[in-house]
Amino acid sequence: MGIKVLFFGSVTDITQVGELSWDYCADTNILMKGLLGRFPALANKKYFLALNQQIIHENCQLKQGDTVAIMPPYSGG
Amino acid sequence: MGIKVLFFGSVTDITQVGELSWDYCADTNILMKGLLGRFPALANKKYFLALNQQIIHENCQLKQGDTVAIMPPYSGG
Amino acid sequence: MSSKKQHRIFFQGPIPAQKIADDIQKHAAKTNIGAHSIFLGQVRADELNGEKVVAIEYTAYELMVEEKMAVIREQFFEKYALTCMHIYHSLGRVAVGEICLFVFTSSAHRRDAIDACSEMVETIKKELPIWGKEICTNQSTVWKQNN
Amino acid sequence: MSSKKQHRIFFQGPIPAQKIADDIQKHAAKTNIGAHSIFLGQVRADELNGEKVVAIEYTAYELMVEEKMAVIREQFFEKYALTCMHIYHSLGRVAVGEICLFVFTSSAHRRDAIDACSEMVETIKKELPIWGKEICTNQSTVWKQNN
Repeated sequence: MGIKVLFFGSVTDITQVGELSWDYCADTNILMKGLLGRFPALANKKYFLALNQQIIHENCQLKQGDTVAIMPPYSGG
Repeated sequence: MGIKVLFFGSVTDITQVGELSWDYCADTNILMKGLLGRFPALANKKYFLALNQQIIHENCQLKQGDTVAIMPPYSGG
Repeated sequence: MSSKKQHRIFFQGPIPAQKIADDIQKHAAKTNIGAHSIFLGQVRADELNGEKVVAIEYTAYELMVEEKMAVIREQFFEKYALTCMHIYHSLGRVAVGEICLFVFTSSAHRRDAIDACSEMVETIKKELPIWGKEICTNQSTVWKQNN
Repeated sequence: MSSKKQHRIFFQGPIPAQKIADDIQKHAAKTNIGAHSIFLGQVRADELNGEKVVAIEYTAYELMVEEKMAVIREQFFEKYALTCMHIYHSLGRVAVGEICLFVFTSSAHRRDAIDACSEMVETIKKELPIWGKEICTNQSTVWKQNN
């Protein structure tokens, strides 16, 4: 199953896709390292992470099938 | 011309009319004395006075054609 | 005051929901607006001495309301960056469930519209010579009191 | 959260004024309501780098919005004595002058509806994963930033 990665807002200007499947990795730090390798411009972005729709502020363990979202600051309303 | 006296809200339960013409008198204290003579139940009411649409807090001189309104606390909205 | 346009705020009977929609729609052309704030007062089926309220009948010192509103409008446009402000208050009978007050403020940024609308509702209740008489099922009446 | 009814807040395209009227009208039957507070967000013709904004295109992390809103709703009903609360946010393209956000709170007494509506607007802007992309006359785009 791996990890489902979602991109939103201005982050999609970098990734060009809204969603991708990523090989399973143990935690979100490892995941972000991989994503930064693939999308180096992400390093200059301000973004938050959500793991299964919950905002996370530190490194979190991942399990198969988890969803991680990379989200720039919100601008609804 | 005299003085035009207006009654509003629950005050009209006492006066039974919304408006009456009153003989000219020199100031609002004299006017109210006269009105209390005619409508004694006013003495137990809480009310404000407006002279020509302006709230007044103390005795005011009157001139011919002035309008004095006797108004209980507002309850609009 | 005399130089100010008098804005009539009174509306005979209940304010229809359709009027609110129409007024909102009219503002689509004002493309500098980013926020609308609306307050609606609705007549509530309170119970008074065991009797249900079925309607409120509103009366007002209309001339004084208009003069006061002209001053209040000016103060609000000085205090808040409003694009526009519309206020309607019913006169006469408004049944339970119907709208008796419609305050509508618009601005470029949300805080002006929201804060002005909220303050205007308080101002209307406190400053405008309007009186409501609650009419109950058994036709008994009680003069409304604001808090 | 799982036991809570999920309230869908998304609305495809602009929110019509008629929907607002219809929603107000529906509340006439709730005779314990005394006050409605409504906030409407309208797309503003801002100027960005000399180009006029003609529309905003909204996208959202819909599943997360729904889960968050379920929690937020619960918090608001605990904090304020609300009779009801309805929230709609546009997805997709909303042109200048059109409505993209509709917050509608109702209560017996005015402060609950007014304060809840005001706080909800701030909460939506701050807490919900929704993004707006401003589209200009020359088709250039700028991701919106909230303040």
